[in-house]
Amino acid sequence: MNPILLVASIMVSATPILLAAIGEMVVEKSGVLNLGVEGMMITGAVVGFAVAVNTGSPVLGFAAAALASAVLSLSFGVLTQVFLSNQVATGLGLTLVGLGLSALIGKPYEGMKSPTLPKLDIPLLGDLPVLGRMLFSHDIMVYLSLALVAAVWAFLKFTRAGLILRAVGESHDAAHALGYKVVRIRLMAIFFGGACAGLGGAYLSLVRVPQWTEGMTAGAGWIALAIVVFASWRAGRVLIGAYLFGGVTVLQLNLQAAGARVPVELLSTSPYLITILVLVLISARGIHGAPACLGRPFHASS
Amino acid sequence: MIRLEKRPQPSQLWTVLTPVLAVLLTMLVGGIMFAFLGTDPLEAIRTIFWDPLFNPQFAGFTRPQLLVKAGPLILIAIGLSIGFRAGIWNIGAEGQYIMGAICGAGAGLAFYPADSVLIFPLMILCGALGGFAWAMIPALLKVRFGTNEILVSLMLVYVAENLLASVASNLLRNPEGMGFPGSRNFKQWPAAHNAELISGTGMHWGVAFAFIAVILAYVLMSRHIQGFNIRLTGEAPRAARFAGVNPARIVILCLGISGALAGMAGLFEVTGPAGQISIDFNSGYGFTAIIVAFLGRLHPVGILLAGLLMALTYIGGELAQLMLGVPGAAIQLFQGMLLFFLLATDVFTNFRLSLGRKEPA
Amino acid sequence: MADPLLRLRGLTKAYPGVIANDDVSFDIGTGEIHALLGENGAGKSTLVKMIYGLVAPDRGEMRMNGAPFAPPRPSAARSAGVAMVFQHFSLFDALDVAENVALGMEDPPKPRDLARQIREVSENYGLPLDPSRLVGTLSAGERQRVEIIRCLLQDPRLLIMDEPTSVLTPQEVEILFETLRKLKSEGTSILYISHKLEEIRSLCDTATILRLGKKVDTCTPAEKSARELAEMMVGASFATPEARAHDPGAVILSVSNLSLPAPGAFGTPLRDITFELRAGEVLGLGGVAGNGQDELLAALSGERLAPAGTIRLDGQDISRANPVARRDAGLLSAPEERLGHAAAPNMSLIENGVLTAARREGLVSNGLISWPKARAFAEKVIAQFDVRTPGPGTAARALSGGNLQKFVIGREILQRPRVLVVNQPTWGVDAAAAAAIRQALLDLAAEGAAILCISQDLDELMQISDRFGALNEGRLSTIHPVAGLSIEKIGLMMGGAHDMEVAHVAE
Amino acid sequence: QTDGEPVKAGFIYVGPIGDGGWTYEHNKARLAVEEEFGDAVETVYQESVPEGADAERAITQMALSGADIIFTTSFGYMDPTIAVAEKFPDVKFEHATGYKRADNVSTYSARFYEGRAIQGHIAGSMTETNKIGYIASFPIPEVIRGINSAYLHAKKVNPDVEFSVVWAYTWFDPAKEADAARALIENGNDVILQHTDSTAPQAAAQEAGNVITFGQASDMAEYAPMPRVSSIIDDWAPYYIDRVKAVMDGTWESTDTWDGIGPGMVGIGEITDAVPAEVKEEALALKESIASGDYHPFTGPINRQDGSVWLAEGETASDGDLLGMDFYVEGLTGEIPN
Ligand SMILES: Nc1ncnc2c1ncn2[C@@H]1O[C@H](COP(=O)(O)OP(=O)(O)OP(=O)(O)O)[C@@H](O)[C@H]1O
Ligand SMILES: Nc1ncnc2c1ncn2[C@@H]1O[C@H](COP(=O)(O)OP(=O)(O)OP(=O)(O)O)[C@@H](O)[C@H]1O
Ligand SMILES: [Mg+2]
Ligand SMILES: [Mg+2]
Repeated sequence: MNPILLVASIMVSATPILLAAIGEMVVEKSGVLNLGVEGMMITGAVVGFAVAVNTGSPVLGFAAAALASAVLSLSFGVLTQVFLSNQVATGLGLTLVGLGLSALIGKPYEGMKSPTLPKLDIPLLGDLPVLGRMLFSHDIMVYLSLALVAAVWAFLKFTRAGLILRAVGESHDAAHALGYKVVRIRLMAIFFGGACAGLGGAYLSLVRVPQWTEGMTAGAGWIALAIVVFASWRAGRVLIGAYLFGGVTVLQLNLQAAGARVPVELLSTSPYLITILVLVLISARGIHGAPACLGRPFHASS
Repeated sequence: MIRLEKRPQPSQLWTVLTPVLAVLLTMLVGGIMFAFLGTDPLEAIRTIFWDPLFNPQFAGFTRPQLLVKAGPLILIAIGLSIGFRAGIWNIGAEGQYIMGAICGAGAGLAFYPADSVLIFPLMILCGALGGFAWAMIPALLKVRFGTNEILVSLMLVYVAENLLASVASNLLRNPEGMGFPGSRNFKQWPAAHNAELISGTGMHWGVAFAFIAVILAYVLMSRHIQGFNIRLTGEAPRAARFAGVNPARIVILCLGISGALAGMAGLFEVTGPAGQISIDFNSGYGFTAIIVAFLGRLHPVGILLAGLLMALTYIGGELAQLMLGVPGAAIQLFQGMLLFFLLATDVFTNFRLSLGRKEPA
Repeated sequence: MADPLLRLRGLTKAYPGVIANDDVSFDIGTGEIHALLGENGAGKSTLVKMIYGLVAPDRGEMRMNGAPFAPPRPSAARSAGVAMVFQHFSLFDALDVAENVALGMEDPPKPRDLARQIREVSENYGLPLDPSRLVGTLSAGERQRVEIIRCLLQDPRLLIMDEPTSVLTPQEVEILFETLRKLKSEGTSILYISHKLEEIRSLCDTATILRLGKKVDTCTPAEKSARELAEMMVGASFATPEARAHDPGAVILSVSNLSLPAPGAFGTPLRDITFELRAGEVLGLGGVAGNGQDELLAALSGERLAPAGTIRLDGQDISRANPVARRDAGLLSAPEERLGHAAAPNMSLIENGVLTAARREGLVSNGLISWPKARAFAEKVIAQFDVRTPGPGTAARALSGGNLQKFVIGREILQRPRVLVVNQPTWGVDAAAAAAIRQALLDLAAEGAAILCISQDLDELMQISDRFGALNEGRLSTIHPVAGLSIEKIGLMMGGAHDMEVAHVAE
Repeated sequence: QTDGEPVKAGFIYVGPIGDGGWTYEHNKARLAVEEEFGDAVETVYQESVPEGADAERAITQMALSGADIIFTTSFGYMDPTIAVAEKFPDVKFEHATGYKRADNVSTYSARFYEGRAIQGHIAGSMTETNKIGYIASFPIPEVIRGINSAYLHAKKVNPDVEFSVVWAYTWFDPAKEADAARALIENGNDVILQHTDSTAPQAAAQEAGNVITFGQASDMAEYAPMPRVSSIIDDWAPYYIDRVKAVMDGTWESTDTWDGIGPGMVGIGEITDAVPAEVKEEALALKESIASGDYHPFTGPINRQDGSVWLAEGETASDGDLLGMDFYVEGLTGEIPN
């Protein structure tokens, strides 16, 4: 096993869930639990792929994926924020709709090849002996996803808008009493989360695989949700969580490829078992950091 | 500007009306979707909702099949709804369903080819135990460490799927199966076969248990103090503690019931309609049941009806695929819409729409 | 005289089924402390929300310094110089003081400058605060300081305070009043809402009284007695609870050396609590909110189990018994928070009756609930405690606070407890309903039950208790007979000597 | 069929018709049937039918809709097919890859291991690292047969060759297949063989450069000439056309077909110029000798992994042995998971 290459492929396999998870974290920070990440990701995957194939531009594909998933997530937003439907049920519904919709849209694109993102050729860094191959020879989205994590971190920590977002997730009644528009802020967060999930999905279909197939997210959206809990709603830890999960997934295949004598069944279930283990460790420590209003419906009655 | 005003009480009328409205809206929007796909919308709607019940060519077969398809959905959804009422979100019923099937089938196969009337009851018991045990993992982790049951139960679905693939190709593999994965076929072993109780009705043990579960759940939730405690926990956890409800026990009770019912459903499927353990014997019932539970608004009778409705859209959807060439994905989308419209129209149950001036703030 | 600061004319606001404000007109002068009085639901909060831009009036107009004033949203009101301290604090537990303050400001300065300003202003007004502390870890009094500082940082011309003193010790109230008087001397007007009439008489220059949404009168409170003010609010005279003579019976409940760790990050631990409760007596426990009241009630009701041997009922150790068993033994309780704790908001009154009365009233047998019996019980509570509601099938949340409180207290009293523990039995309840609830407690004691009444309303405790003690940071003071207690003494028992010296207005 | 009505042929698919592999090829063959007979035939299909409880109903509904012949195209449909066939004695059933037959149920399958032999030959000749990666789906005889056949023929031309097998436990999961391919490539394998159906491994190989792959189930020609240097193609069209014709003529009989390269059920996709000319020539010669029946890919001496003798010198494997194969041949490392 070559650790340099291993790190490089971990970065690639972690990027879709990283994108989705950082978006979902923002949504949850605003007090909304959107379980429809899987549905939004797969919609992003198909729309991104279709647009990239038709325009020949993967960048346009990514943009369209973000937009499409964000628009889809607004259906969740309207249902839960305006019609006050149950967030768990609506999130599951969103996943169902996303899977069905994507399969329909994707029919004509099955088995096609799409243009993919080129690897960046970063002049100096890319030539570094070890780090160059490991860290500096990826496509732009890998770096964008990292930049996004940093941006979300800074946004929540340093900006007034970030403060307001956290306040809304902490106590919607108090925020409402101070005159903040809880529903509007949450809709914006949901929109952002949808866009991120869409980017994550498009990364799957345009870079990581790359092709479109029905159901291709295969549970990545759920992993993204687990990572947000794992990260106790902190941007930096979302990064760690996503890379850890990506790491375990890639590592088990690498161990097999390297002929390690570990039972295959155990290896292939290890990402899930390790996620459970980490969730247990985190919750056992008792510090959740969950936004106080997470999942609670808000109705401005007073 | 339209505003929502909270009703002092949920509206009785709308509780009954919203599912009807949701179905009508789904037909409307679904019809538009079918038109886009180049299928005659009326024809499609008729094929989905009418043909399985009344088309002379199919109905003789499909009508009992409605029960066969709805049985496991209802059984699982009943269990899930009890937990949902308490605010316990078991979304890993699929895993419990698989484990029930594995344990029940495994217990039975250990006695192959014995011919005792005790075998099938033993298998049902082991199926329930398997699902129960699998559900106890998130339950105990939640009680002991406060771990989120949504995620744990879901992760365990993937673990169970891997286990299924493994036992299907090793432990439970049919020794006479030429090395192919898959267990013996229970249809060929009468002592363990979950056959139709009355031929031509679709009524097998799983369906019978589903009806029993509906009745018991109804009594539990509306008459029994534990059902009351479950509802109370969901409505107001602090009030429940105040009343003397032990939250840990509710978590275990709810996840236990839903796990056991899902496990039983798995056992009935594997010994009945599916016939054998195979690599991908599960087909998403555990997830579909979540939708059924919500469509039935978490009420036992509602779930009974919702399960039948869902089965109708499945079988109707298959017919639409067969007869009209509608893609399978369209049916999935159609079901998603149904859930969305129900959730959307649900607002009328708790809120009153009023046309009025815009409120500031 | 020039225009008043704020002139209200014909303000009307209707909600479905109620007219919350009906043609209300009055003036608030510059540098005036103006009281707003009224029963529960009289429309006080609605009125100030209109001034603060949270609610738009259906009709009527407001003028500030003669110019039309119709803030479409709170930020507009804030920039016009209106600031508000809410009835239920609008604070964020998981954020720090500076962040909480920043959220209430239009253009908050840079974090470092803001922290400095908070220190300056808070010391200037004698309300010291550390800007970097998490709000969730603050006491109720400190939390209120955050709200006030948030307002003061904006140099308000009109400061609105909705029931600010219900959570303060007498000493803290004194400090608050000094702060308000200092503000008044600087020319700030204050609109002051409170149910505590004595306070209003000593603090306010003018009082406007609302009844059922209509303005009843505007008067100078110092010229009226508290009883007169109360009768203006209610529109009729009402009975005050009658004191009764009793001789204390045997000890029923004894609590010894009860200690429990804090239940959560923002809770209070119980430290070494010891007291006895005798048949026929009312023991009043005062104290500022957040000093262990909820925790004590939870330990007594059985929601949290106590260390063995610490709680005895009739000599039996019940420390490890769950709430159901304690109820069986005759120990009943009613927590402070009506919605969500004492009652399930979305459940009917019938179901809320079953919540605690299932076994004592024989509403369950073999685990099955008898709904007819449950209905009969709820109807009995409704009838005997004058709960105003369409019927027992109504959801708890549909009741007004006072009516639900009557239901909750009635539900426990009708089960003939041996010991009844209540926390804030008349919190936010109007004068007439409060009097009825107090009377019912006294009647219960007269029948031989022992009553532990935890409350932040000292007047209430003085009125109904035989003995008085105070909770402070989870400790119980020594217990004294009520007869002969002075206000100073009570204040010391409640606040201890904590934190009081620093809290003086810098002149 | 005498009444002049078109013959109705039904197809039950296990995956979506767009999977680019298994189901895609069956559907292609269905289209070939329509092409061949025009108005004389009507075809219907149902895709993504799970192999569990829903299969029997799907097949029954198809029979009820008036199908004259139904192709059930996955192993898991075996028992349901037999069960439905009992109820519809007049309908002909064709079950792929199974072993249970009845008067109105035929079985058919393809000898993919013949194609694997050719892949093994090319792979063994071309690898420079002497390491060949194999993405396997499930540990079932068909897959194990393929691994053994490929290994034996790679070893024959390159005694130093080593195989790394990664079990993906899926027939079709592009993301996982891509990851598995990357893992194998990172471990120094410069040939990737796959027994899973998506083109994700091809894409991963293309990205890595210098790695060769083979199309599986379908030609995957969009990745030619590199990394895809050849392919095994399931070509069901001749068989389907033949069987539908038999129904039309009334000559249909229950049969068991296990065809390979010779009758054209297993096709070898074009060997691209990325393969050195002499290797290509050898490969084509191997194909010829297998097609003509001169050579059997499992010809002794062959030992099992544990060193025990399986086939003596010159002995060829029986079909029974092949159908139930559950062991690795000598030289392969690792264990078959169980
Ligand atoms: N958003 C609303 N929707 C419907 N009714 C409302 C709303 N807000 C207030 N009300 C009703 O308007 C009336 C006045 O309420 P308000 O909160 O102003 O009373 P209040 O005088 O502040 O009472 P309290 O002393 O209990 O705080 C009450 O009957 C209340 O139920
Ligand atoms: N919320 C409730 N209100 C009134 N009675 C209840 C309630 N919950 C349970 N009970 C009754 O209390 C009795 C004991 O309840 P439960 O079965 O929950 O506890 P247990 O197993 O006996 O004991 P414990 O938890 O005390 O060890 C039963 O008769 C039950 O009907
Ligand atoms: Mg008020
Ligand atoms: Mg009040």
